Amino acid sequence: MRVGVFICHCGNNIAGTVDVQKVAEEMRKIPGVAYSTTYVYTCSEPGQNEIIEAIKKYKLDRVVVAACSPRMHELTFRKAVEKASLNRYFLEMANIREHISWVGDDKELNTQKAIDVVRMAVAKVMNNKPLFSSSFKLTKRVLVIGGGVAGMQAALDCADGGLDVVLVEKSPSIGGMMARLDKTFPTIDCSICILGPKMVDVAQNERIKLYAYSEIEDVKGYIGNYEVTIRKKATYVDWNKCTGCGLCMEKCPSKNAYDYFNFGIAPTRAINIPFPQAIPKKAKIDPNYCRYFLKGKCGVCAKICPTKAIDYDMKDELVKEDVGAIIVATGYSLMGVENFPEYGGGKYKDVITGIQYERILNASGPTGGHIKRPSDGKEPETVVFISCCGSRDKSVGIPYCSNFCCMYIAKQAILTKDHLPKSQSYVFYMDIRAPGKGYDEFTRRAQEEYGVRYIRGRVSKIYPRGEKLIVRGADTLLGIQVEVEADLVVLANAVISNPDAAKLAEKLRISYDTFGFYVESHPKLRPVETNTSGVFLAGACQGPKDIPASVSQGSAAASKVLALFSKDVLESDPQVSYVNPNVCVGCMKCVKTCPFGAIKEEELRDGRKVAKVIETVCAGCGICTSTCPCGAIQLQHFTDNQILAEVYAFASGK
Amino acid sequence: MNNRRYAYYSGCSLESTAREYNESLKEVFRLLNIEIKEPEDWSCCGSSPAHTVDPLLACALGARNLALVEKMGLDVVIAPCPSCFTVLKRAHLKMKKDPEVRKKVNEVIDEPYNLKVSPKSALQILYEDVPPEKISEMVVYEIPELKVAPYYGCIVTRPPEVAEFDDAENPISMDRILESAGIEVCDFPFKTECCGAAFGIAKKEIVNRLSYKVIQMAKDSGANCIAVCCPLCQQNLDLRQGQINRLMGTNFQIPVLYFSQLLGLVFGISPKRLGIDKLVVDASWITRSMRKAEKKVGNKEKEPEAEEE
Amino acid sequence: MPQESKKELRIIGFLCNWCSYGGADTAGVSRFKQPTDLRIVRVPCSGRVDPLFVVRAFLSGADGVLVSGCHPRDCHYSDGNYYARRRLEMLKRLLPFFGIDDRRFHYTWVSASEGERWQRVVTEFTKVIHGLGPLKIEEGEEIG
Amino acid sequence: MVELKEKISEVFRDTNLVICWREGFDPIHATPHFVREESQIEDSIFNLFCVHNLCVYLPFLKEKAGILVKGCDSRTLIQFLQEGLIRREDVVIIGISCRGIIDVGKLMREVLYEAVTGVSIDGDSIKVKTVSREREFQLTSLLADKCKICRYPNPLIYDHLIGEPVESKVSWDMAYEDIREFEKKPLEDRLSFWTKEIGKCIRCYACRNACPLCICRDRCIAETRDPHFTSQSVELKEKFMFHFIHAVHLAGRCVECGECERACPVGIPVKMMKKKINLEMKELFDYETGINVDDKPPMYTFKAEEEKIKEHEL
Repeated sequence: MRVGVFICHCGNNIAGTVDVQKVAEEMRKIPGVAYSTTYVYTCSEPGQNEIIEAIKKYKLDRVVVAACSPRMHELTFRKAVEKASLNRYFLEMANIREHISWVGDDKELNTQKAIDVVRMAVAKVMNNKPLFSSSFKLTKRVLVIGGGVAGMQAALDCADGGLDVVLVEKSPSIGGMMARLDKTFPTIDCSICILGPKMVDVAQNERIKLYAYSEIEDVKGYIGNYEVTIRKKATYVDWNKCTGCGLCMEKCPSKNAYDYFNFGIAPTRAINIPFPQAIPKKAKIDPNYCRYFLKGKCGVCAKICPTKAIDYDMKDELVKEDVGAIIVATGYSLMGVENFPEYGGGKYKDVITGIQYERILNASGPTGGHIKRPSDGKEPETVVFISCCGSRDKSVGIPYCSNFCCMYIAKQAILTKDHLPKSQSYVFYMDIRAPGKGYDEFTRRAQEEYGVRYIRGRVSKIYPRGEKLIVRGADTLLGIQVEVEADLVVLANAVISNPDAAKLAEKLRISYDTFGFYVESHPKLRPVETNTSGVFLAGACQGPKDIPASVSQGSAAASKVLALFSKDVLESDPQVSYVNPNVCVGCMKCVKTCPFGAIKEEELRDGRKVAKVIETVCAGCGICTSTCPCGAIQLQHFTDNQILAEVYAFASGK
Repeated sequence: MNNRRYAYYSGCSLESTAREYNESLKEVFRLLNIEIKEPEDWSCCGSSPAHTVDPLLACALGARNLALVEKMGLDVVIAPCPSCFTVLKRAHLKMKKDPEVRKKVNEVIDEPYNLKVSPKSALQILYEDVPPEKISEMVVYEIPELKVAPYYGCIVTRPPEVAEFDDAENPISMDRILESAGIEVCDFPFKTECCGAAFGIAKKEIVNRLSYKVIQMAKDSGANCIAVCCPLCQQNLDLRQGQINRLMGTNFQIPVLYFSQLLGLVFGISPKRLGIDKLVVDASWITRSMRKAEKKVGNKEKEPEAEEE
Repeated sequence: MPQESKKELRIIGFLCNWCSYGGADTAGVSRFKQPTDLRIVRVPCSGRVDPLFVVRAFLSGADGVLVSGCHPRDCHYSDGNYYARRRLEMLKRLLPFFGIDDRRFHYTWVSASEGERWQRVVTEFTKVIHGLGPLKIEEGEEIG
Repeated sequence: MVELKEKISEVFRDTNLVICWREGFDPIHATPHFVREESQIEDSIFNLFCVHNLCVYLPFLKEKAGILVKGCDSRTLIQFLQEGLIRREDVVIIGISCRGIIDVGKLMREVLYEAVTGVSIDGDSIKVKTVSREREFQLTSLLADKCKICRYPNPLIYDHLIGEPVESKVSWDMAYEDIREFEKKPLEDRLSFWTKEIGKCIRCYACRNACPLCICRDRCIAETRDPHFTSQSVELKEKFMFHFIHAVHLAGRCVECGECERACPVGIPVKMMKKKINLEMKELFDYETGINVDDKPPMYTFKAEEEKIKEHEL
């Protein structure tokens, strides 16, 4: 075995506090080390060439580079050794910069530490084995989960790029949150007017297969080859027959159904089409309110339906789709008003949330776009907006900012003034966060042109006095307590993750944070990738986001998928587990603990049952290796022997 | 049914200014078969003064009493006074969280406290351990004219990490207990507003203004009586009502009763035993308007207890 | 402390690649100074850490062993640290039964962004090990 | 005995193999007995010397079998089933309620290792005849230690049951008192205790071979030394390593049948280490090995929120 050791000075970054010459010298003493040297910048082109030349000249078969973190340059050096015709897995890195030279001042101790760490890397590399990727075919179809603006954008971009798209939307219509908005900031564009055409595009695009009112039941497989089971939830209306005429909705005698689209601001019918621009524009029965389901008789809709589309016996249906990549664009939820008892949320009818107010402002909303407060239908004169309801409030467990509330409050305050010129709006805020293009100007317009009064402070309590609501809060700029007599109070309630976000994440095997938002691969440089290859993120499922950010991410995720699908075959990462069937005793504990279902039982010709790794599914965590009692299953490149070699090398340090 | 035994830590106020709270609560517990036992040789919890002087002292005073309860072999202590409750609960939680504190405190007190007791307020016991039907069963009188504003005060539910009971900002336990006893409760927005507490000693006017708001809101909410669960709240709202009227130019005549007194009344305990006559603002109209409950649920054999004297 | 006495003890750390190894990198990039005793082994996941690695390290001469992974719920492999938590907790409770002070073995969670936390963990743990001194497991009397 | 043989015949008709006991080379040693022919049934016995946990043979058997289990042994079966090492339909269980077994070592010491020629049991006493004399002992004085703290004298799983149910008054705390007592010793004493005990180990692997849950058998890493967790050296640290391997691999799996300790030729209290882990498994996961078929061994599962595992502060 001929190991070459290359110690990097990293200019003065390493050489300043580590005696690199001494480290190189010490390494020469290790049996099996054929060459040991230092270089000022090993990652530079001449530095890499030095390695390549040395491999050829000294016939090196293993290489250790002691430099910065492998998280930084492992790939660089792997490619370098590969250029010298060495298998890329014959490279190990010792991190003597981030873990040594940058965190210790004592040169002597740093040098000793570096010697140990490089020796450990040498010990490991001697146990390395050449590994080879295998290639596999991929299905060039993409699944987009979520039909909000981010998911629609992703679906449309993928379809434009020539891909077949499966779009799954949980609710009866695509459109998401944006379809519920009245106007968008800072341009005061009509939201549905700009979104509607996109929705129609989705419906008409031949490459997009839309599953509305459907959810992801199960995801099997791996990048390039997923098998997705989709649950088409029962709508009790045959959508092939339904023309969306709306006759059923008109005649339905159950008039008190909860209106999910309008966030319960007014009731709807038990059979309904969520909103006029819905895509697909089809009716659906809510069995929680339908008299036929509750009392067993009614059947008005069935009688009246001109196409006989009503089917009370409809059941959920499971369908399977094969795809090669998945874009998750499941969006967000909002904290319910009942979470704010100190504001009388849920108790006082005129304390509503921002999205509910959006529906009141909207011409196709329950009030036809006339601002009427829910309790008595009167036009409010004084409207109070409270920002950060739940957001940035550790006491409710939400330390983060909900991103867009400052902006929509300004917008709603402006619209209020437009609708009711005599009205006066107040905004209680913590900070005004308006960093987007044209955003700050917009919030200033609200204050300067529309006379919205911004009060910097929190609201402690809301209580009724007669028909009014008294909003009591602090004005921290004046240092006084203030009370505002309001007719209507709008809470900018916190953005939270979907209640079933964690469940979906587990099906997709992607990570999510404490708040249920999905975690991207790198916060700066890989914003739409996840750590599960083949699964991408778009929009607010990753964290609160406004429309332009969501749309950008939708396009970004689509471009990632298009890039992925530009190849005809994919290369697998060979750092996966491998079972030695001669050692395996078939206890199958690895099968039980594998988080990816990547290990299965296999019967050998002699009838013995052993474990077998499905290489393409294995993610390389190594839980199986630490589970296996007899060492039969080994995670390649992090085998027991490789790690033990490091431990023994560590122990030989003194 | 509920035959649990609880330790009962009355605390100083209930032995003096709030005797009617003590008496009425004991009567109510007796009728509900809630067995209570006072720890022997209990001492003052330290209330607000202790923790403003020395946190260790505050913790030790609480822990000493909890240790006594532990010795009795009981795992729940009822502390009806919210201040006592908070002090005991805080001592318990602090010692549970921080082994250092536990060590220090156990060094100062006679016998170590081993964290085996949960302090609870009287409200919590009646809300969580007594089924509402059981309260309803005991009702023998109704008071149709009565409309009560349930006033919890600052600390019985706050801070939530100490109280670990009910909603901190919009508690409902007292509402529900009174409702199950057939007493009409109004929607009262100032349930947890501050009455001014002990500030009355230093700056009477502040208490008067704060308590005024509470009483005014009770009146605006349509209540003709305020129910409380804290001796200090009771004192500020009842004893100082005259002061408030003078300062604010109002003419409040709203009786302020402990919720246990109200329960006692409808359970048929004599007003005298319940200390109704000890109230400053006259509450006699309440006793006068009592009448036999029409719809009596269960418990037929129980008759209203005879009036004393 | 080691800087004063220059006497190091043998501490080995098993760090998961995705969180804690990154956290140690972050600490380095931020120049958060740490005692020098620790030697780090990179593993893909804390779930890869066989409790027997820890035992082996002690028996081979380690005075302290540190394992650090992603915070629960944040595992790159979704469940690895959950397994690690159970197995390492078992080991932590087993070690003192054999007379090895359980403070010599610490397992914790440090994310890639928690450079400061990593500095604290290393500093505190090194302090603990120096407080305990070297681990001695010596040959007993030979039996006939 | 008649009942035993009847049951064995009944099961044999169904399985063609019944694993039971027969008398060994002397009256105080029983030996495992594989009944493969009807005629062998006659030799089967059950007495105070049927010490072996016969389940050890099951996981690698390629055929359906009947098996005799005492209460303690039955836990092994449940553990096997939990781990999927055997299939329930492949085994017909004849359970035996057990009053305890004799610790042959104790008996041998009492009779000064003289050859035993006859044994007769009468109620609570046992008469032992050796070549030179006859002695009588109280049964309890010769019972195996594990039987004195037995909580499961009756099989927890069986298809056929032999014998009257036996009542156990042993509580969990009583069964683990020895561990708790040992843990009261200072750390140094514990280390020196194990240094002395494990120092005796000759690495014969008898404990491992006797263990029904040591499923690696010949592929045991202590023996194959690949992966390199330990070397073949007999220095103290390697002996420690072997015992740690054994203990850690049995974490949440050991059913405390005590076969390891019985098999150890040098008398190392091997079972103590496993009992310690079992104590922690109960404390941490409210899990007891070999009790419910539907339980999951705690090392092979997890909860996102572990109620009992607190983060450790430095």
